[in-house]
Amino acid sequence: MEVGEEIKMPLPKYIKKEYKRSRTLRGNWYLTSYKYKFNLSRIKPYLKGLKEGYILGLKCRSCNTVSFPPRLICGRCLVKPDQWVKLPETATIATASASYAEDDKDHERPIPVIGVRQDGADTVLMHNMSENVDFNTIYIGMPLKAVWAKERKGSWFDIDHYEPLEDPANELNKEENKK
Amino acid sequence: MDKFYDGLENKKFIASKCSKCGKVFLPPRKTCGDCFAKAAEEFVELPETGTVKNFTVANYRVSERRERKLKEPIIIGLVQVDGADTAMISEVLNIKPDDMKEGMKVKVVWADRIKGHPKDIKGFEPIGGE
Amino acid sequence: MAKVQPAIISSGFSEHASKRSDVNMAELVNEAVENCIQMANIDWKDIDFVINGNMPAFEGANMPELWMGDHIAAKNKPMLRVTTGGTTGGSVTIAGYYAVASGLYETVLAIGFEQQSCGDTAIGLASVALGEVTIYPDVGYDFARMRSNLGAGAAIGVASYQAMNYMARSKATEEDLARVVVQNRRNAAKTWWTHLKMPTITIEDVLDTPYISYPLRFGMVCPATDGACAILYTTEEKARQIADIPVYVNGVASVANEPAILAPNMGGAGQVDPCEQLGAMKSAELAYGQAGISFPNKEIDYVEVYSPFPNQELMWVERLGLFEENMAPEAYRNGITAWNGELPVNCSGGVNSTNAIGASAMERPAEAALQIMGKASNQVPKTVHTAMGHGWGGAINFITHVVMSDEPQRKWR
Amino acid sequence: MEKVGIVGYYQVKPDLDAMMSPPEMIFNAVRGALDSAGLKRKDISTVIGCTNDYYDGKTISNAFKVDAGGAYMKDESKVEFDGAHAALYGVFRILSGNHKLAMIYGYSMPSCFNYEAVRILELDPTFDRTVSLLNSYSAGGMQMRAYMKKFNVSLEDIAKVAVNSIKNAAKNPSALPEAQRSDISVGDVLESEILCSPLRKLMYPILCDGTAAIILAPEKQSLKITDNPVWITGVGNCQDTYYLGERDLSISTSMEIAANKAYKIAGINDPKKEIDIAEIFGHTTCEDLILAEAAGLCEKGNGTSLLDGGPALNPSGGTMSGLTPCVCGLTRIIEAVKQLRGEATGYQISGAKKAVATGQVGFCAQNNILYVLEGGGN
Repeated sequence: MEVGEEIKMPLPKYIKKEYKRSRTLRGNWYLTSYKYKFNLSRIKPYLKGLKEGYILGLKCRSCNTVSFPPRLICGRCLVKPDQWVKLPETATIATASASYAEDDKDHERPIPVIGVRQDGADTVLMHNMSENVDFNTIYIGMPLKAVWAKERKGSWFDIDHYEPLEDPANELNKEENKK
Repeated sequence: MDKFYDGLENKKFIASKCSKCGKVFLPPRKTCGDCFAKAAEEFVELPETGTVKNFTVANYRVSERRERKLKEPIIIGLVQVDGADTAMISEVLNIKPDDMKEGMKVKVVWADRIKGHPKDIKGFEPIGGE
Repeated sequence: MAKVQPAIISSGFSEHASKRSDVNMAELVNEAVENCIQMANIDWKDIDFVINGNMPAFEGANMPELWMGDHIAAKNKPMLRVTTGGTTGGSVTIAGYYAVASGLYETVLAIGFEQQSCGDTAIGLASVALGEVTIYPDVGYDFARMRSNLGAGAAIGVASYQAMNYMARSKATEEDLARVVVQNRRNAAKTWWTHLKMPTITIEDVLDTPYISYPLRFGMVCPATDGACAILYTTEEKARQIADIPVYVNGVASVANEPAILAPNMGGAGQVDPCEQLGAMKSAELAYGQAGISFPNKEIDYVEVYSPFPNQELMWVERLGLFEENMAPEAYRNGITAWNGELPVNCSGGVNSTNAIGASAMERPAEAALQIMGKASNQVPKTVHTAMGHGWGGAINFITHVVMSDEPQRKWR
Repeated sequence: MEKVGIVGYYQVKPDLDAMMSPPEMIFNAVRGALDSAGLKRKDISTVIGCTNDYYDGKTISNAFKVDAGGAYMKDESKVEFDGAHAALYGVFRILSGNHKLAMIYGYSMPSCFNYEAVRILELDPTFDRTVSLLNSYSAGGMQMRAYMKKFNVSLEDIAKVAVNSIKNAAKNPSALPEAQRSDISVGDVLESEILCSPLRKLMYPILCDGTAAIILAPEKQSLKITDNPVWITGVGNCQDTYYLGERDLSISTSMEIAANKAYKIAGINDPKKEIDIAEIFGHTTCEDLILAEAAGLCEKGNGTSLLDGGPALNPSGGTMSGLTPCVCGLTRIIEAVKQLRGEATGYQISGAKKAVATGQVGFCAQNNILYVLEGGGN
């Protein structure tokens, strides 16, 4: 090292700031003391449909938007939709992610969580994928089929999960890739 | 605020003083509302006596979770400690509701276990003989 | 076009850190307010109106400005609280603009703050989604399933869906995301008030950290910060007297879209593709229209976007009309968005380095204003004439947009 | 200030325990307001909501109310004080010239949570909240004692005002049914349960679920929409210090400043003579009086004289007709609008030309807002 050469100190990875800690006082917010209201009678046909094994969406007559699960208010037209339409059991993946949440058992394997768009509907519902599907095979636009729960109770999750269907577009893509 | 809690640990009232208008705040605060000047630079120690500015006899106690009716009503007072310019809220103890009046002289009662917490001030009781 | 032209004359920050345990909420906000008033060189009594906001449920204190009033120069002054979740800061900025533009008040102080170390942010964020948790069992939604569906945490969950869709669309890689993070953290090291300062971080460092929620890694995620920010508005005439370079706010918009991922009463969510962002486009269109900007990619010199997660930064600069669709990753690769680039983005380090939620969306326009004034600590080498500050919040359904310039919008009326 | 017109309004009938989900309630109010003005959703250019995250039990309470509030793809924002404060933001937006039609809605459902307990969260966490002695009842009690002592007002006088309000509420069809008692006497009020001495239960309002919405428009636009708009000619807002120990509880400095500002803008010199209707939002009957006095409607300490003459105090019953946090200020505006438009069937004050409506937030009316409203057409 020569005299007069500038010595460059290595910059730290992370500049940390420290502050004197002062006292803290406890305060609580009890979320559990809240009640949340939801009048189930408004979506009776939908729940009945689930119990009997068919899927109903709610269609707004004014803008033709179909919501599944039903939304009681159409924000685009500011009306209450009232036309129930039957939807097929097939769906597509609109969006997906994997949860690496620190679960007790499944710490290693990511749990796929998908946003399902029921065919014929214009809305997305967060749902589960069938358990034996590898997360890496999931892609956006993947076709799915609803799998019913063993026991249907007329409740939200009578559709237990979704399982992948064979995608005809896949073969086309493969051919394209070969070319 | 730290000094206030430290003071409570030693059973003392530490108040802050506005650097501009000289108002004394108890509990202390960083800024004086009237002059927007720093109020946390000068601290003064205040005596244990004070005056009841205003009070109410409460039949209900409200916590962060719920409200409940009290068996024995409690007296909630706004107590201005001598030397301070602001009153603070506290319980008034050892007195019947009917005997309460504004302008009464009171003295602090410390809690049994001091933790440096606002609850160290158990309340105020009237000075005997008055 | 506003009848009275509002102008920003100064913006102040408090020191930001993960735990400002040395101060309480009021004292923290006071730091920013004092900084702001000092910079503007006016008397606190000249302030006519105070607007503030934060993300309430993260601190466990409802309407804290009621008891903070004395600390923020609001005693015996009109005061308004505006809160819209993540966009709170942006909404407060916009409310400040309107207070001046209405002609009712002259000098307006807008404040955004957050002390997240006071409360459990994860609980706060989860309650965005889980607020209606008690109705879920009624409709057969069991808790185990809910945890796995939303377990990644609401904001991160939403962002990772967005990231998946964006990556599928634009073919961006994880390396592209990491590059954004590196740029932000290095920029943050040069700004005095920021939180995560990492002057020597590299792409490999970021890619080395574990996943939180695919495709987002631990190193890509924004921190939880304590901090406050304040902006001082006044009218055009007054600003000319006070400030050397007043920053005129020419266009504001805060457009709401349908919530993504979740919907009220367990309905289906309206945004099918969370990276489509019609609301952002509409908002940009409105704000640019007000400001008379026809070609944002050419006319805007400096941009601050609200991007807690790197994929969002790439997405927003496209949706806000600054780059062609799917071209942002390449722009980052070529250094266009760097500090000395053609269109510098987030030279303060962005939300990715400092996220004090209630203040974040306000720090964007505040920092952009400082760049125009030439007073920013990480001042870009080129002269900034027109800048933009952006914010998003809610279930990616609120967008705020503030377009500012060093010249007022001409009024030919 | 240019005039801002109120062109439409709607109030959902209050209910102790409404069997509706929050979005549905907001939808009813917003739809009703649009219908009352004969407008469509696409006419709205901006929506200001007033909800509170704590009163709603979840953060970002307006995130899921976009659809119901008619705010889809509109310039949207939320104010977290009172409905009247939200209207102030609406006035800002209209006056700026950027917007032509503003929808303001307020909502909360006290049946879902304990309002008094949640209000504890508004306290200063470094002292008052940990001590947890201060609450709506004790603050009201202390305020009442300060008022009675300073101005030598007897308990009976305040009870008379409470009786007047409750009887007025009985005539108001949009009041809470449980609050409507036309057979009430001063004795009933005095004998009702003591909450915090000297505050009686019948001087404290009943909490109820409700939503309300109003539509604001600039002057030109208003005249196109309706022949009978009500004009906002003045507005003032002010916040007092938080610390009760520093305030003189028997008066309201903040309301005085707010009212003076509003009167100055509206060009009112003698509010006592010029104002016909006073719709005051006070948390207790006593607070109604304090605020009415501070608003210059009568001499200080002489609030009870409003029953005999001068501006009509709370012809709708005021808060005694049911208090909904976040909505009450809007309700006050709506009631004043009804009177000025001559639509208050059953409790109409004849010849009402000018009115004031107030909103507040905080303990002992810390932050006050006052509107001066003037009738348009007839």
